Amino acid sequence: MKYVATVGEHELVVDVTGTDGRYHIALGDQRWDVDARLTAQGIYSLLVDGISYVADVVDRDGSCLVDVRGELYEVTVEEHTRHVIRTRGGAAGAGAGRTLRAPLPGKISRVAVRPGDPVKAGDTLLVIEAMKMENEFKAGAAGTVAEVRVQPGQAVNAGDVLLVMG
Amino acid sequence: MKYVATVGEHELVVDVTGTDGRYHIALGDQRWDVDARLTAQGIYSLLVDGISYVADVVDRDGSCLVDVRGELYEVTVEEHTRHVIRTRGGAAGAGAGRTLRAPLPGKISRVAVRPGDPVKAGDTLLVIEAMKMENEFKAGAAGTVAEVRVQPGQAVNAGDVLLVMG
Amino acid sequence: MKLKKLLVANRGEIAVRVIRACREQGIATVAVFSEADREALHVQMADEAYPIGPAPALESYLVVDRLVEVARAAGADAVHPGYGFLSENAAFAEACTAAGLTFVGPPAAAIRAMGSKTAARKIARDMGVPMVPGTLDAVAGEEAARAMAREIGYPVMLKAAMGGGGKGMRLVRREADLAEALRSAQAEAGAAFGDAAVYLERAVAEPRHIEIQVFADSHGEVIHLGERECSIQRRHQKLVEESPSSFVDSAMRQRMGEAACRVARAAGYVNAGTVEFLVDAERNFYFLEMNTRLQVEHPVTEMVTGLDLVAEQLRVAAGERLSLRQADVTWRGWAIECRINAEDPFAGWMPSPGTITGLRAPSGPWVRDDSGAYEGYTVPRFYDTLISKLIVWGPDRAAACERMARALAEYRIVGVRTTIPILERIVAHPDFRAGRLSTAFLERVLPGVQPNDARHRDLAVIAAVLAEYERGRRAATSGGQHDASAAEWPATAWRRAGSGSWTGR
Amino acid sequence: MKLKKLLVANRGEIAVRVIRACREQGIATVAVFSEADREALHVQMADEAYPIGPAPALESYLVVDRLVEVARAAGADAVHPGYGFLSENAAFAEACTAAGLTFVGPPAAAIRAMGSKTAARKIARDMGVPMVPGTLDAVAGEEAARAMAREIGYPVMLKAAMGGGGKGMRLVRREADLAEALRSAQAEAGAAFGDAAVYLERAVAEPRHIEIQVFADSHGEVIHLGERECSIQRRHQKLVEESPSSFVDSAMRQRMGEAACRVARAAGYVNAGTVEFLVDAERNFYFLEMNTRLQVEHPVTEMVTGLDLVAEQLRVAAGERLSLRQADVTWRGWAIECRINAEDPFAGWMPSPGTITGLRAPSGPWVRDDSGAYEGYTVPRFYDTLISKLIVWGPDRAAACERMARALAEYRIVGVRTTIPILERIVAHPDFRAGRLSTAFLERVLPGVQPNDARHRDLAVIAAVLAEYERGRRAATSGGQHDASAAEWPATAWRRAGSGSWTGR
Repeated sequence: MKYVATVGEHELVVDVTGTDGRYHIALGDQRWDVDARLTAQGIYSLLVDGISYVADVVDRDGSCLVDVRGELYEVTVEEHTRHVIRTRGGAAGAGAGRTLRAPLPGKISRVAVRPGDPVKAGDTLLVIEAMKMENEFKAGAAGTVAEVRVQPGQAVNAGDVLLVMG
Repeated sequence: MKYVATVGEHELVVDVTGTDGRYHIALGDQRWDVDARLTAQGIYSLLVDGISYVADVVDRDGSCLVDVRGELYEVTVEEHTRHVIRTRGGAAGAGAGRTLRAPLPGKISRVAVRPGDPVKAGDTLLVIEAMKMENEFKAGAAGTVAEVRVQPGQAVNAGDVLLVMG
Repeated sequence: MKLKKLLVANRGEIAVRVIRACREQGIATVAVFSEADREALHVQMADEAYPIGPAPALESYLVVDRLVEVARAAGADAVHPGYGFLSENAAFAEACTAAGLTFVGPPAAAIRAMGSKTAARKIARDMGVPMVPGTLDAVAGEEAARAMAREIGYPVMLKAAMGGGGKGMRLVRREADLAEALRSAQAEAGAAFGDAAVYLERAVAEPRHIEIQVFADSHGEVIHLGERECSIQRRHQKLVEESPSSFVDSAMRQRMGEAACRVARAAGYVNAGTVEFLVDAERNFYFLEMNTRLQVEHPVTEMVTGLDLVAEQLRVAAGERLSLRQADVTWRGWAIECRINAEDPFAGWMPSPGTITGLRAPSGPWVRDDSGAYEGYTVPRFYDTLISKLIVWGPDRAAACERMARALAEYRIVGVRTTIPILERIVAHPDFRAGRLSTAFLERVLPGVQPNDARHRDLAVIAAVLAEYERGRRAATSGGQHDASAAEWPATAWRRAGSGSWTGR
Repeated sequence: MKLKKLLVANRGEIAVRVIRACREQGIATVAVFSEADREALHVQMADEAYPIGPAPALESYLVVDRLVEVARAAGADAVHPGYGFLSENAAFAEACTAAGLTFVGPPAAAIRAMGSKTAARKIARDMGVPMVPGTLDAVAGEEAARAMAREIGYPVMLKAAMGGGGKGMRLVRREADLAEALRSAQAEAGAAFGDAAVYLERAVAEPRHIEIQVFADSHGEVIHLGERECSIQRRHQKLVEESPSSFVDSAMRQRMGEAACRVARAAGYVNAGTVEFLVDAERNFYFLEMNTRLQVEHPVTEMVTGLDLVAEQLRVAAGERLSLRQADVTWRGWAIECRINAEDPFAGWMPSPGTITGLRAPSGPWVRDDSGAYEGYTVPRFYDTLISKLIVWGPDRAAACERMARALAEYRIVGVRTTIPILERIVAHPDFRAGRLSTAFLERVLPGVQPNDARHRDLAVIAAVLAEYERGRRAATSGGQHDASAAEWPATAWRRAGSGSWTGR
């Protein structure tokens, strides 16, 4: 079975065969024999050439988060053929523009910008109050505010679009 | 919903209504309001008139084993109508005779009796070696050995019939 | 009189901690819970548990009358406030006393005296305890603040007059930032303490935060149990604490301890309290504030002194004398505590509420986990993010550091982001190992910290791909449809759906 | 020379314990596992892990050559044997040394000298250490045994000459039982140690079992770390241990300690060892045997002395001097250990292997859980039943007892039967609280012990009925079919089916 895994900027083609906890893996030009067991929900034990790893793997909106030996990796795995089809269109693969979504549920405690405002990197856009802390959101890059979809006092859920940059 | 619960020699009729973790229970002539949650596999949190109990409930061949505040109860629960049908036959409800079954997997290390042997309560019948300990099985009451289905050195699985008393 | 039944007016790990102490003292326990906490660990561990309202603390854990009413109805004779919530609320202490309930904490008067940081600073000054220069009263407004800041000189620190736990606290480096900082500090203070008053003091450069644990009984005896080093902070909230402090020698310990006891005596203090100091590079210490409650980080003091502080609180509240005098206090070895919070240290400490689908806590020699969580527990989004406190003891600091590194590596919390990865990096940092600590440590270290250094990238990819591979195989065998959650985490999916109750509501 | 990489020739909680110590010492670890242990905790915690054969220990954990070969191939420079298995096998120690591997334990000669209980008794006699009257050599046969027993007088004790851990041990009250007891003792000894030889000694009436922890370095220094009280036993296997013993005062501790050190010196002993004594009602102590390895119950000594025995073993094995002298040994407070075994105490201690579907270990102040299990772990039926050791510390015995009671009540292990309920009853028993202990304690107490006293019967019924009720409701909503395991414990069912691997094989 062939997959495309994306981690950071790296896109890797991975080929997997095997069963019953024992697998043969081709990653780029490397070959691995892996003894892998799911010992508990999301907690995997892997033996690779005798080296013992425990990896936590959690699904997280589409991609998955892997914790191995205290290192965190965000990995997106896609079936190879599906990947090819999706990316043939090229632009289709691009992101949905610079929208700021609520990363967690909370209450908008302050909105610092209005539509049309020019902002530079580091400017405060808005503040969400959640779990008794004020979480400030700053602009990652310069630009202009296109839309503001929330107002102070409003409750938001994770994933809600808060504002859109031009 | 009506059930018959058997614990030790006691047979209790229990009537349950309710949903979403909140239940009304009629047990004999008592009435209970119970807030019950499954907080983890087999670990239940129950609030009864403000008293907080944690009960572990495990299925164990038919009946279930309940551990509450360090006390262990073996409870058999049966749907009321089913119970009525089953017990109307009377004898049908009786056990399958006095057969000694292996309670765990192991190796027969010694058989102390032969078919036809008379035994009195406390006599050693046979010994199973499991988990590095010799586990001796003694007769619970006087009787005669009808069949011996195993021999020394033989491996047995949990539930295997070892011998039958007349 | 001996306490018979105690209501714990709190939640989370500290409620569990108090319940454990009560059980060991033979005192029955009454838990309270908001609608968000029915399945919380403290509810399961207490002898009794009663609902006190909706999820928001303002409608449950902070409603004085309801708590007193529940305590009365349950036949409790004492109340332990834990930390946070109403623990430093004089009115609550008075309400308990008025209802005939023993409040496990200082007298209301002492809470009031120290509750206002500005009033506390006056007491400290009168006791001849050194202080950081700043306003003795809350700042009137933007103008006054600007003027005062100019007089003191930047950088300055804004602090909530009724504050604690770093809430409503802001470091201001230049005048341009003052207005904005004042506004947000006041907003946070108002939200957290129902009082927006903030005061202003000179910010000490790269200070250490070192506090003294004091204990007083109702018979006039006041002792100290040595210091705790709490310099590793983020957003003015402590993250790593230890006792003793490698910065404090026995002479300095004695001076700080005596100063702390003077403040406690002046405040007519009884029960456990903590006097916080700032310490500058020249080992000068300045009075910061007194916390009139049990500290989050009390366990490190317990591990080195061998004294159970909560048990001692219960004895003292029952009118007994302190179980030891100053001369009897001995210290053995070194203890470190790390706070495990449901936050994403690589995303600006963003809170990360949610269900803990996998949990393996470390254990073994001299490892202690004071936790409010269990596998399957859902961290609610309504309260602070503390999941657990990991405490280790060792014969010396080096051994304690090695043990903490080992324990952090063992700790597995799956389903929510936690501070564990950043704690591992802190404990491994040469400056930390060398004891070169300051409240600026984290700001200095953080920028260089990455979620990973790509060392195990291939393995991470393999794990992720194998998970997908097996998911597909199972989906295929189970009738073609490709449902990750159903195929892979049935129990979780189900638990999430049913939010822990038995039916999918 | 400092150890760099160590192979742990063991499994379960002790393998985990050694791995933790190595990690804290900066020593890399190599685990080994049988086919039954691929998913064991020690495999997951080690840096490296290699298979060594089929499930039966005789084909894996007891195969000397394979272990040495794996250690060599992995580039290890040391081997820790743990307890049990090859820990007291002189040939294994020699094989390690011959392969250039540091054996973390005594020299082969010392193991041999003490390995034969009969030889050990001769040494003790020569050192003028009191002994229980009995045979100095193994009994030749049934006739010889009968004659010797008559001479000594009943009741007599049969013990495996190469024994340990109570295996091959039988108490014989009257001559009629001697033949049968001898046969089964020899059978058990043969199976457990590959040597059926047993010897015979006078059975002391209601004795206490008290042992002394000794530690010797390769520079001739020998010290003792005080006693452990191990009188609570079932089938001659320890169940509850504590340190210190309420039966031993400092004078007696010194006498026993010196006797133990004499035996150790006479045996040319190095590293950690334990000298076991029987103590009668008049406080006379008799040499029983010396265990030339780390004891299961070593943690209680660690908690009161503050010394990490495994870390000390590693240092001593590396040729370092003991980190402290006799005069430096101090004891603080009281420690108790309870052994959590997968056994049914209400069914003749029947082993209860299987999958642990739910696990919540206790924690909090001064509670230590040395475990080899995790939620979802399957206890194999091939090895001993020890799941975990629960250790608590308190300032005095009463506090330690209260803490242990609290910790046991918190401990939840669902899916297999355990010794927890019986341990709760032991710790609550007035004789235990009063320190009235003897190896006969359990036999005296057990008959009266019931799985329950019906106090919570109604609640148990309600819980069971509600489980069935919800099972039915879910079955109804999920398409009528009534499948308990699928409806209620999907993850377990799946895990069981897949025995932990990703696919149902």
